[in-house]
Amino acid sequence: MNQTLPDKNGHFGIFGGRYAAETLMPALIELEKVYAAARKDKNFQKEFKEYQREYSGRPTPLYYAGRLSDALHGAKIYLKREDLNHTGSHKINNTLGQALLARRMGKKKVIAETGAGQHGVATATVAALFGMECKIFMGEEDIRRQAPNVFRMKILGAEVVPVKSGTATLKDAMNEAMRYWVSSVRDTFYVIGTTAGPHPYPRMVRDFQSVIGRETKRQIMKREGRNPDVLIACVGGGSNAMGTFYPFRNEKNVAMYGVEAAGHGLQTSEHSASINGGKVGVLHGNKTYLLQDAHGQVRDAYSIAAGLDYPGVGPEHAYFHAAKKVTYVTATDKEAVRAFSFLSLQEGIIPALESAHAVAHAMKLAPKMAKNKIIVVCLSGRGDKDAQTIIETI
Amino acid sequence: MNQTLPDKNGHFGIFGGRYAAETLMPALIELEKVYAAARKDKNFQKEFKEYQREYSGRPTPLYYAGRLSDALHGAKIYLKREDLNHTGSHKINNTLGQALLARRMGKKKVIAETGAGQHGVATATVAALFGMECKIFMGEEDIRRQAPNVFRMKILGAEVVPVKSGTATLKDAMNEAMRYWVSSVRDTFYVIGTTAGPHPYPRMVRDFQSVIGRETKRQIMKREGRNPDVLIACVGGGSNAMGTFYPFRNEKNVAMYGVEAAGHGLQTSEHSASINGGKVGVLHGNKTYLLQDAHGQVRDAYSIAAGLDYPGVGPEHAYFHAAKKVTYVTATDKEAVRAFSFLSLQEGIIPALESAHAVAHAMKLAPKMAKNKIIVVCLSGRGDKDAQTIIETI
Amino acid sequence: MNRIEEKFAALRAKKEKALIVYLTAGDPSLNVTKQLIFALEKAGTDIVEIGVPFSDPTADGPVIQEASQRALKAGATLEGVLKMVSEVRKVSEIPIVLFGYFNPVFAYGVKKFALAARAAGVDGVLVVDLPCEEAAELRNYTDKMGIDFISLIAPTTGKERLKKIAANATGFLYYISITGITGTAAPKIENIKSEVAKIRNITDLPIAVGFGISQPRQAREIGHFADGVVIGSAVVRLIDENKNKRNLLKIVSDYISGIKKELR
Amino acid sequence: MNRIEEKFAALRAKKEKALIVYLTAGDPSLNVTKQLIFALEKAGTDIVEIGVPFSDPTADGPVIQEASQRALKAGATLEGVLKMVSEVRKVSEIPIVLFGYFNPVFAYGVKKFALAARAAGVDGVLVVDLPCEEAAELRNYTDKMGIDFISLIAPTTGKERLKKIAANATGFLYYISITGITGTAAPKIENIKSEVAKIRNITDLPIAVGFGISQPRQAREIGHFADGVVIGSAVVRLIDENKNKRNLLKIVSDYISGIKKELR
Ligand SMILES: Cc1ncc(COP(=O)(O)O)c(C=O)c1O
Ligand SMILES: Cc1ncc(COP(=O)(O)O)c(C=O)c1O
Repeated sequence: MNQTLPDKNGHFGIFGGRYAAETLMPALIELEKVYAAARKDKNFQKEFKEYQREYSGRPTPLYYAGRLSDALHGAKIYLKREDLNHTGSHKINNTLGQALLARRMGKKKVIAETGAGQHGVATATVAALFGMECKIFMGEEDIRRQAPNVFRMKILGAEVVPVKSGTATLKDAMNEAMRYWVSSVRDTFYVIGTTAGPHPYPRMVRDFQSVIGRETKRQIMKREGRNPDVLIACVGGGSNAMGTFYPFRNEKNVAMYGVEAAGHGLQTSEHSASINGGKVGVLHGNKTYLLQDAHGQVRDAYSIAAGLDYPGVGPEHAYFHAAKKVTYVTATDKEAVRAFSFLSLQEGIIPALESAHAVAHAMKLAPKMAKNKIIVVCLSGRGDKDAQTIIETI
Repeated sequence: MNQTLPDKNGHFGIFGGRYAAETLMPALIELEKVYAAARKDKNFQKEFKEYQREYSGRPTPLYYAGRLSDALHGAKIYLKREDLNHTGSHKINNTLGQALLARRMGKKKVIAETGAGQHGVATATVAALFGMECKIFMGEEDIRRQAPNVFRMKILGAEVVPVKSGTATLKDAMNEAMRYWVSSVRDTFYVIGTTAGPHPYPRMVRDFQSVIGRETKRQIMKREGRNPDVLIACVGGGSNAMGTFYPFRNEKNVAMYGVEAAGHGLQTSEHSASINGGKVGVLHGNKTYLLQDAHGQVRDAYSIAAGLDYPGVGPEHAYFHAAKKVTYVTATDKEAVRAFSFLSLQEGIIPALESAHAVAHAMKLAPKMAKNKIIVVCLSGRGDKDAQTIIETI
Repeated sequence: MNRIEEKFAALRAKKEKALIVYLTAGDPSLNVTKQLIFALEKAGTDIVEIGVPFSDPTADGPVIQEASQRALKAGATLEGVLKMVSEVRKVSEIPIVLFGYFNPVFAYGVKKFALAARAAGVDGVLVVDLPCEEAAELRNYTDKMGIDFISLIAPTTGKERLKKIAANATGFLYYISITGITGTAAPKIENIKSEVAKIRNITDLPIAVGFGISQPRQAREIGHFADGVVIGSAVVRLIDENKNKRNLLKIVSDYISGIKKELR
Repeated sequence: MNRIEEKFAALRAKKEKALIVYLTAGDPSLNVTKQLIFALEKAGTDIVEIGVPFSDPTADGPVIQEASQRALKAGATLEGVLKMVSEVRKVSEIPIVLFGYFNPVFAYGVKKFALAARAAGVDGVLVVDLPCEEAAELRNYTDKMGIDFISLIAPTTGKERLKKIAANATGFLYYISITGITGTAAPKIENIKSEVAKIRNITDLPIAVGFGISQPRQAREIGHFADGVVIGSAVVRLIDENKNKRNLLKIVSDYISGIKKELR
């Protein structure tokens, strides 16, 4: 596998790139330069690591889920506990990195889009931490559905900007954030929440999230003396999955599964499975798999997990799919809800509904594997935010 | 200071003891014995540590709150990040320990009382983890106020038993749990949530929570090469405070502050300051400071922080107070709310309203201290659960 | 010889078993409680247990919990209860045991309590949350005043512990017939019988059995092997249900005499 | 020489400045759009920009966003837009630029698009999210078809970048007069003037200025130094507000001729 992807224009094979308005291009190019310098800057890396350790609580544990494994009568299942991060998901890995970059660039204002509110909270958090002004764009429909996260953002001093356009969910919030950024690009840093957006975001977010996979590698080696046989992560935009997979990309014999949200089923129009149910297209600055109609109009995504409810997917995932490096599968709402309950009851760990999609796939694979095989599931976040939804569902 | 407290009957000076119904006494004595053996058992300790590390995410960071410290123009403030524990507070330190003991005793059922729901969630969590049946007693009024935690407990498979008696809050939930325990003591383990209850609970909970102070000691030594000048923790029943203070009890020059909830003010009857506003008495199995009327009837406690809303306090705190080892101060609702917001805005860390009481005291002390002085605040939990309350308040 | 000892001696002579009746003092009022005591005595009650209401009665079931709440609302205090006892004592020699939780006594002051209880004519105390390990705190004063310290034995109490409790007990031993709180479950007679036999083996004190007894038949069966039975929640409930009736005293008396009949 | 080049040459000869008008195709219907184009031409429009509606127009303000939504709801597709253009082309030689986002073109197929656009009579394309770095993907086909690739210059575009863009530009350069999205802010004439001068220094291509221009006075002032002005949101809003009126075409024509007057 080519180690030097993306290329200098941000392409992963035919995917990725920088399909952005001219007004933004200079900012994207500057960001790319600043980031390239920061990446090589020991002080930047050191400070980043310190915040990860002392603020966010890294390393997160790699927990052997004994009762879950026993109940499934198959492979050993380990959970990479991103739910234990400050703010409750892997999102902070990325927002910390981007906020440090923003500070380095002298930006005093940050903006972000959010769906479930996890990335919004993670951004509002680092904005408070570094004393930056913060605006979070969020669909009106999501504001209604995810009130607790809205409260958290406000408490953290962020302004939550309701987005009424389109279907008033994540895609529209991202549209609106980009529009706002076009108007404010001189003094504002846009903190994108996943491995999507125009170059250099997919690469930057991948790098910031790769701490998940690097730690996993070290931890499983210490614990089991070898690599896992299987890695599983849910794929919304793809940041937790990319963070998990990337450090293993050149390992042989590690099967990697990205789990997309099949919502009410791939055969319906209500899902978020961009790779399994979409076609290649261009949205939000990059070329990737998209849910779209025959005319290139982007379709609304649907998933019970608000954080997976996005019609695109990070371009590097599109590339991994094309290169058959990662297998992209799906889990329905129903399967995710079942996995949510099952993990809660077996291990006392309430997963985010997003992460429950990954658990659901582990529940399919584990019983077919021998007991000495090892599965690592990225538990991207905690499910407190979803408790109400689940109680209403079951 | 006497190292061997409590004495064999669980007394800390005149405090503590085992004021329990005869039906429970044999179980308490057995528990004491089993615990004494477990304490010395390397395997028990090893397993406990493993769960702390791999399940709960310990050690929790000791985070230097730079912006908070700067804003207060005084001492350096460090936060001991118990909010990063699995389930969101220090409560799990204790429930893990007790659940391991329950397993050792062959008990398949656990019960617990809860007010805010944090201890209930932490108990339901370990019950799921070890495959035990779980009943959580919770006042009807609290069930209404703390719906999200009720959902979490149910998702974890626990039965939440509504308590209608008395004022339908924490005190009554504990009464009801004790009643249920009287009827089920042969096969049921009662997981008490704080350093209260009859001996051996106060001691056991202290030991399980002391990991907070032990880690703090090691971490501050590594970071600053010396002990902190000041330790601050909020005091409900007193478990996070005891866990923080205990390992420092024999250190010279470490001033320790336990912060009680003054609610609407000590001069009103609406507070939870058992030490600062109560008298010695006997409740829930131990002798300690209690909010009570002239006739020994226990008064209702009040605090905006549901987890501090308890009319008693752990007996060892009563002892530390009498021995002038720890200074017990108070913070009002208003001060706690201000600290809640201030920390959120300065550091991007939303504290539990309980923990905000400790932060409030740090805000009073820090400005009066020199810049080279060190304060450690125990941030006992995260404030997600309180976001709604605060948004309604401010 | 105090009134409790005398009572058991007299009953033994008559081959009768003791009927011990519990009332929550002050429910519905201390005055009615006093009337009830007189009526109970007439109906054949041998010993009366007067419950001192407490805000947090953790060993009691709903019936007595609610009675305590009502009594507290109606203004009952330990001081008031002692005063009421002293009024009873002016006209009656029925043995009186104060039953309750430690905190009201502690708040009153243990020494002051012992003196006042003796002066009022209290014969014994039963403090639910004062097991033998903690009892000295009160007994240091009450023992000296000749007030019996009634000890509880539970189904969970093991042999060694039983010995220890019995060795220090005075008045009578109170065997808790269920693993549970007051007034919630029906006791199993066979189990109680064998437990009482075990206790009998190691003590000469009278043994009373209580918790969950409400029917004449239960009283009769327990009376076959124990020295007394305690009726609690059943009476408290009866009082509550009929407190507004003019013939409250008669209703309670009829019920009690019906029980007592089985113990003769 | 294609229609755009010809148009600018003719205008230059007349010492006039170009009036470029943007319409969202299909709002309220493709048929009305066609009528509007004819009316616009009569009213003095020199070049028409036909917006191909897209579900996610991230560079557009509310007016054009909503117009796109309405057009999509009314069934507009790229295919339909091309058909409409070919119908216009049957009777008119007005230069036509397709304005839009890349995904509908990509979904249609870039090669197929280039052929169809040429066949329909499209003169230029302006793809908002196809900066010079990504442009080859489309230009590999459209350039060969003689379709101009209209490039945008933003206030944020630096000098080096400007040179690069200008070097590859065809048709005309489109200077974005505000740091923002369409139709949201009033441009500052002084700033635009100096920026246009900078662009003029490095290219001979005509320079049009757009985004946020709605008033005749603005058009006149910009016309003093630029080669054309683009009116977008203002017309789209006017159409929406009057779409149910019988004299829609007249209202729009009156507005447009009022602007054009300032550019002569
Ligand atoms: C817990 C959690 N997991 C996963 C996701 C999906 O994002 P990504 O695919 O970028 O990891 C989200 C998004 O909000 C999330 O909150
Ligand atoms: C976060 C938090 N802190 C503190 C407390 C108070 O308990 P303790 O005094 O035992 O630490 C609670 C109780 O629920 C709590 O949830």
